[in-house]
Amino acid sequence: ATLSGCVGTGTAATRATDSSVVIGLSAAVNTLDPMNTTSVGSDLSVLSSVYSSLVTRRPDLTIGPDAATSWDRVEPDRWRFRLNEKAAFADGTPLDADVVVWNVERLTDQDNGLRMTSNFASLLRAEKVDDHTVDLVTDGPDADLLGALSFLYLLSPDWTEDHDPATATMGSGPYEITDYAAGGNVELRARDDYWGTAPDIDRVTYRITPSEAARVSGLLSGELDVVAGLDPQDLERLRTDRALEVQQSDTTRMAFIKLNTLKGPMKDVRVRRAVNYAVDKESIATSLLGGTVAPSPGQLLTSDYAGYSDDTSGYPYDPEKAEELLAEAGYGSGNPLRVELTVPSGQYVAGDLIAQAVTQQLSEVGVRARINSVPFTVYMQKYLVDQDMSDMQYITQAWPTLAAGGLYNLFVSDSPYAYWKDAEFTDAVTRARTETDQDERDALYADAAERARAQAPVLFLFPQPGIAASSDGLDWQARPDDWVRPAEMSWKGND
Amino acid sequence: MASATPTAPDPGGPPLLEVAGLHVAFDGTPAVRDATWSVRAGEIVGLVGESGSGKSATGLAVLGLHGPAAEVTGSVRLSGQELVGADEAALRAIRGRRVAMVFQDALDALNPYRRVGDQIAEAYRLHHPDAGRAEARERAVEMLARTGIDRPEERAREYPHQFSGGMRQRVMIALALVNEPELIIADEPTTALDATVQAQVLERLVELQREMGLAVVLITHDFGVVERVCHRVVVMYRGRVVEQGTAAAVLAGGRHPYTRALVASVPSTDDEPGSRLPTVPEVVRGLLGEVDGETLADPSLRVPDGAVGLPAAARETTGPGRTGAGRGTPTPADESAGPGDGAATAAVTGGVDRADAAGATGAAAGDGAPAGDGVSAPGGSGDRAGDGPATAAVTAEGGRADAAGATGAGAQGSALADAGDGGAVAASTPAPLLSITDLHVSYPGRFGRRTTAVRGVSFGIAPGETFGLVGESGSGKSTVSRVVAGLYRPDSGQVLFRGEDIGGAGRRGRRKPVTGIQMVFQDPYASLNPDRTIGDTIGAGLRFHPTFASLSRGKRRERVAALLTEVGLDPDLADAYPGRLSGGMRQRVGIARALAPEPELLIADEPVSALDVSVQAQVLNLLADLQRDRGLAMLFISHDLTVVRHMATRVAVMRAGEIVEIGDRDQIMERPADDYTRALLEASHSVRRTAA
Amino acid sequence: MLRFVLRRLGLTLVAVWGALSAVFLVLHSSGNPAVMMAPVGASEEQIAALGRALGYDRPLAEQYVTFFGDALRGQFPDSLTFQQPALTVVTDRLPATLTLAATALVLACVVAAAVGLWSGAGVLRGRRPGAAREWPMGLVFLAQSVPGFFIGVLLVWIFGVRLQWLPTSGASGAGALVLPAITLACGVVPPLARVFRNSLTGELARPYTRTGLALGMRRGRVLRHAAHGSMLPTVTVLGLEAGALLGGTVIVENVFSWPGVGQLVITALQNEDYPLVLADLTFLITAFVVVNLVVDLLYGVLDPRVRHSNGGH
Amino acid sequence: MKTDTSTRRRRFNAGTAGAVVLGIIVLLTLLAPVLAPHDPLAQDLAHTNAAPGEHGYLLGTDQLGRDLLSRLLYGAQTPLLVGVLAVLCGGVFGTALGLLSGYARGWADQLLSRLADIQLALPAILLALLILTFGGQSTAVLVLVIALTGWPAYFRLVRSRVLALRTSAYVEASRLQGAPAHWIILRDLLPGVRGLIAVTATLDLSRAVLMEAGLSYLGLGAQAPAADWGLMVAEGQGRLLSSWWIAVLPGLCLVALVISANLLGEHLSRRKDTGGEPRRALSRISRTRTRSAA
Ligand SMILES: Nc1ncnc2c1ncn2[C@@H]1O[C@H](COP(=O)(O)OP(=O)(O)OP(=O)(O)O)[C@@H](O)[C@H]1O
Ligand SMILES: Nc1ncnc2c1ncn2[C@@H]1O[C@H](COP(=O)(O)OP(=O)(O)OP(=O)(O)O)[C@@H](O)[C@H]1O
Ligand SMILES: [Mg+2]
Ligand SMILES: [Mg+2]
Repeated sequence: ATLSGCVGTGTAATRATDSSVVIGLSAAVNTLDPMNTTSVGSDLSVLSSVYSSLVTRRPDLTIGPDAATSWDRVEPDRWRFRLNEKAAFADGTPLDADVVVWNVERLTDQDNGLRMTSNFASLLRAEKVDDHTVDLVTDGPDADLLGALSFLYLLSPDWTEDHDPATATMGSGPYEITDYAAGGNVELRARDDYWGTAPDIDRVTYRITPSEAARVSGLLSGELDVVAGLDPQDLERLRTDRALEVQQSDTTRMAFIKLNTLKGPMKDVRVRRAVNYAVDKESIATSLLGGTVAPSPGQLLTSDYAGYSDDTSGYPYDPEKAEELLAEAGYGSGNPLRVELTVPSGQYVAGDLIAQAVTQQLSEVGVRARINSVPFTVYMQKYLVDQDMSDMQYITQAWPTLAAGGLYNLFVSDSPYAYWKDAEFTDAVTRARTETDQDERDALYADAAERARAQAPVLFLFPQPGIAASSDGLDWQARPDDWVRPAEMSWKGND
Repeated sequence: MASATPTAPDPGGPPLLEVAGLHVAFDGTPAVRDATWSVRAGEIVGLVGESGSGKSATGLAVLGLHGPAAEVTGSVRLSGQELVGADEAALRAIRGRRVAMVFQDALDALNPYRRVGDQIAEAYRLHHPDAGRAEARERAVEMLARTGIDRPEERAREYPHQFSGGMRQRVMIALALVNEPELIIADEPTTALDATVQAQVLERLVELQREMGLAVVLITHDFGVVERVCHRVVVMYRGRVVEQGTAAAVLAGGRHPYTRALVASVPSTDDEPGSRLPTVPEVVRGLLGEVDGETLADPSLRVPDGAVGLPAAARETTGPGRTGAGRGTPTPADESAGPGDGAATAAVTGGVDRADAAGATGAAAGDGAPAGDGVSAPGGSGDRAGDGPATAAVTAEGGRADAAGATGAGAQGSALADAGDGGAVAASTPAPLLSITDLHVSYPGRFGRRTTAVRGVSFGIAPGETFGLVGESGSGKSTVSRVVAGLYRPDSGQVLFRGEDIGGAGRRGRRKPVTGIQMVFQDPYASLNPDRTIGDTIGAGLRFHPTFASLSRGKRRERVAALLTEVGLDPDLADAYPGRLSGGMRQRVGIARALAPEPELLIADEPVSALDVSVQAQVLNLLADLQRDRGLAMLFISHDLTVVRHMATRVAVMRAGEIVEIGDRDQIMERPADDYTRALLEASHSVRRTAA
Repeated sequence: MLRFVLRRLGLTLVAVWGALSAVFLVLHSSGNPAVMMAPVGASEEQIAALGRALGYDRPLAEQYVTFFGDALRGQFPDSLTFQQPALTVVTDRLPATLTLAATALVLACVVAAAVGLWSGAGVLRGRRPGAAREWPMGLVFLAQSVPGFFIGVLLVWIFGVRLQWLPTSGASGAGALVLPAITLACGVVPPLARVFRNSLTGELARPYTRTGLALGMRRGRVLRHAAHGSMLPTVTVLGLEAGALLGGTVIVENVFSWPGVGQLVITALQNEDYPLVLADLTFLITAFVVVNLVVDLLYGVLDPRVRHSNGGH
Repeated sequence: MKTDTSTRRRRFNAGTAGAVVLGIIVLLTLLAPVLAPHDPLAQDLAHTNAAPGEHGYLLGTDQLGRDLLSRLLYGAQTPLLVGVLAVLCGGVFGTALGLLSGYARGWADQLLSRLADIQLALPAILLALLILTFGGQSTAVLVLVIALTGWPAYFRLVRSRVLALRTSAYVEASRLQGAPAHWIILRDLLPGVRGLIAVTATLDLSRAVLMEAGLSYLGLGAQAPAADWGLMVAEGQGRLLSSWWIAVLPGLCLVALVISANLLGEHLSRRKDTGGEPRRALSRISRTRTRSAA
């Protein structure tokens, strides 16, 4: 079936006239169940066009309506949503309060083992108020619930009874899937009977193109209209092409090397600081990332987060200082520091290269770092399940709601993600999360940021660069949060 | 045989095919040089010569089938039309239509993947483009019927591998004749066949030749076939036609010395059994003095006047006084046989076979055995000096004392018991050297079944006796020899060697061969390890021998050198690899290897059938000499009755795994009791040596 | 003939059994599969429960038996990455792989036949093997010395990146098939062309060729008969190569992001998606062995000698 | 006459050329520490993706600014080491088993033959992937995996040759002379398969190198930051568009190595009169080449 479709061939010009678009994805769509995946770049980009959620995050990162037309917080732990009365699934089933209740039940039931469940830790249940009104109840005040809800895609309870949502779709979103085979390209068609605003683009092809070179050459040859998550080293080449529009921004994702402060050499804060001094972030950013990003000022957040502190400063590149600190910690030429640096292979933009560059620079101050490149799942298994992170691990982290508390929560003492037990930091973050006063909260977050900088639970690097390119004729605003949604695109001459 | 005798055509008719000044060279090496001969319509011409003399090359060049590597010059005219240099299309029109070929091995020459009928039909349609499929099929079936295939309709639908060798050759003939050509070139059409089958196929070919008025060029190296079938004969040597004429004239008294020598060296029924065969170099030397091969290839060379009787004379001129004194029926011819002439003959090497010309030189072995030890009943070589007296084996049937060569270990004279076809067991006094009773041997077949190769064979061999085993291919001769040698385990039956059961029937595991029995193998090329020196190959027999194992390196080398000398080879060859040895030399090495552990019984399984006629005589002579000198007992296996008759004193005839007849040589040859033996005898027509 | 078929069938089963046992052993020697199968974030108890549910707590021998039972019935646990029955994931990808493999095979056959016939015609005309005129064999030799992934990379570079003639990845449209099929075929042509060429020249050297010429056949006809004769070894190799093609897809599909079974196996291995690895390997191995069985049986059709001999040769 | 000698000389030259190139590669690899202008691991982040000749880098640099020439010089170490060791292991193992199996026959022979069949039923690359993924990656495992997928070639060839030789007249003659089994195996059979093994090993070397490269390409062989040709192709693949040399140069080196081994093997197989058997058996038996070339 994958081979039959010839959509996606032809030029951008012909696609503009028949209103279709070809999007290059770097990873295959693995499942069609929107609640059983957290891959924004692939699975969810496709499925968010097929399913609708209560609210959605707009390109400017604010929350806007989707199936819910309005909402308010009726109690600190109770949110009320009014549903669009026209909202309905493709088979005509209305999208009403019962549907929401059923979906929340499905999500919160741990036995279903859905991957999205962990993003809704605070959500308790949904309660039907009337056919088009529904209340969501949390276990306490949760400022981030709305952001999370933009991930709650709604399935039809009736349809789910006799279909496997992992392999088939029937949603209430603007598009429907016309062609899909596991691992292969995906084709979408705009629904005629969509209850919301009809999208401009009628037909969408997601072409799975894992090879960076193939994505770039696809763009250059006009085979692909849109690609996000490009390698900065290709920027120059892409920019010289007149038929392409290149967009470059920082993402909301911060890249750093996590240090295992619970055991091994990284327990010693001097060593942690030493490795921070030893790495020349600037030159790595300039060479490997094409100067698209600036080194982080010693923070775990990017500037998009609410709670970002303007006051911290990063570790300067100072190998002598690093050697000094290492010597203090008892490492030297006679007793070199040996560490392992784990990288999930091919997972992050330039991740493998950055790891190699870091290793090389560490070796210049006498740290012998061995790179362990493993598949992402294996990496996550060790990191989260086995709680057996190696001394160092390359990672990028973001919190979808862009709240400092969300991301910082990954570093508090009892977080399985943290590998860092620091009372001061944890205390600041915990207090900030329940603090209602904006200034007070920012102050607490600034304390936390300063503490994190000083204690260096990570080797601070830089934000992950976001580079997207699209056909010149296509109107599309690249987003800092990885989403690629055809509903946000249109061909310039077409409207 | 008379039925097959060809009728000579009109001698005055114009030649159908004229070959004149034909030259064929492969990569610059000439294979045929200046050959001139012709065939008239309805005539059968035999093209004879030893291997490599250019017979096939000539035949192929006629139709331009010599292949791209060859350069052909000269002239070949078919009814006046020049064929050398003719274009493909012209040749194609002639091939198969006017001139057809029959090749030697029909299993290969027929397309193995296609039905026999289809192949013949296709051949027909190639030259009858208007003929329909049905017509061609009919034609094919008809041709199969004419060549003597039963149920031709059915068999036309079979594949070549479903036919027996003789049948295949008939199919091949049908294929050649389907377009009714004027001339057939048959390249050794029967060489691979058993004597009896060979006779049938030839007979059919001659019949068809007569019916269809064909001309035939019959390429062969078998003078028996020539005498039986051909009107005229062309003899080739080293690419040259050295002689041509009517078959009778050439066989009776060729004018070229090579022809003479060739005819003389073939064992004949007229020969006295066990006599020394004149070898080609000997004969030539006798006629001309020393000549090299190139001189001998000169077609203008003629047997000098007055040398007419020389082949026989050659037999008497050799060797210092060795006589077959042990024989019960001495004849003049027996007073031949000679070691000691090696040095004298070494010069006659030329193209024949370098060291083969060196006769046996056992006397020079340096072990102190007197040169004349053959005069009396020989006591073996010096190693054996002091071993018991000469003994005689007495065959029960013949009742005639055959003085056999001496054996070692004080063996007693024995009257040998034969369990012949009738199962009659004659009384015997002392034990024979080897005695086999009721031997059954089978080979593993498919699906766990076993095919029986030998069933109920019994015979015995007395010390010093040469026992001949004849039979058609697949009759089980080699199987018997392998069991005796200890290379294969029989299913049941007894193999007693020196009174000890060495057969090991019914026991498990590999049998350990007995060093007292050694073997000379058929294929001299396969039987020597190309990666080991000759000295090493021969010496291994000493290394593992219970008594010689203790010999020092030097002593072993000495013995190897002595053995090489004994078989007529240069002792320096010990350090050479077999790669550069000729077939005859290799066979001598094989014999030396067999002699090294001082066996009492030597098995010779078709020791000469892979060798050229001209070399065959030398090896047979060597074996006969050694057998006599060393007093060896020998199990001599051959499919050729003439050769067996020449070598053996007693003969068993095998067929399909059983012995159909066993007895004294003369009795078998002259008064065969069994039909099969008679058929065999009739088929193995040998040349009468009229020149004697 | 029946015996022949049964024997081959038996050998085939033995081969499948052995191969699957090897897979089983390797997988089980690397620790508790349940750990690998558990979703990310699963707790100790969840892993243990999963292990129990899948029977990994039972004795190895028992697991071995059930493993076979399940494998034969095509029952594998759900894939971890796809959360679907593993076999479904594999069969979903099958059309892509089969299209690619079939195209490559046809391409390879055509090229190999052309190369072989070129050499055969040359031999029939009197050219020596290895002569300059036999340049197609030189190309074959070259193709055999270039790693497949490098051929892929070069093709992408030249035709996709430089010339931009053809798409470099994905499986949409006939155009996308060209480069991967060529790359895959490059691995199969050398053995195929060599065997065909060698057995063709071998057949041409056999006496029946001379018989054909002596009967007045044209060279073309002789070549045809010889080609028929050389089918047997060629088909043997073709069978092995057809099976190997499936293995070859592992790298080619990876280079060209072709969404087939070969890419899947790498993904599955990388993700340590144990059920998927199992299903995928079982499928590939079975396909490989079955192709060879078919070839073995084809022997009988192609060579009358085998047909009549009632068994192997 | 002329054509004959010229053909012979050409073949001879091809074989010699193979040997010479192979020798040069080995030599360069051994001398890499002396010849390499830079440390193959040293990065020059200021000059990444330098084109050949730029900034004083003769063959340019890769994404991390490492000198490509130095990396190429060092890059054959792993393939050659792994290749030679794998060929040795597989060759010795396969030959020994083939000799014993062919000479002794019996149930052990049956068992080993079936084992080889089964080995063949498992496409080599899959087996390698499986073992390397679940059994861990190390040079030793790599060598073992490649040897494991290579031994059936030797085994089958040697065994079938021994089966033919064991009933040959000269082996029977040795038995008649009373030679013990080990003597026959060592003196009669082993020399008979020597040429076969030499040819097979040469061709197997190219197979092993290709397999090592293929596995490194897939990320299961040599690991970054090591300089290894197969790995370098994989690393440079994404940069083909702007910096083709990063992937193409190591690929060409790999091709040179494999071609030279193949040329030598072909040449030997013609000279040793092995009738093309090893080539056939290898292409039949070891799927690696096909797969990695596929
Ligand atoms: N195709 C060939 N290429 C090179 N040399 C050849 C070829 N065919 C024959 N010869 C050589 O030509 C010479 C004559 O060979 P030919 O086959 O004519 O001999 P023959 O008399 O038929 O021998 P035989 O009785 O063994 O068949 C031999 O020396 C042989 O080696
Ligand atoms: N190793 C073997 N395996 C199976 N069958 C065999 C084997 N050797 C011989 N045979 C069969 O045993 C029978 C007797 O063979 P044997 O070699 O003893 O015949 P032979 O008389 O020596 O024939 P030839 O004159 O052709 O040498 C034949 O039918 C043959 O096919
Ligand atoms: Mg001939
Ligand atoms: Mg025999």
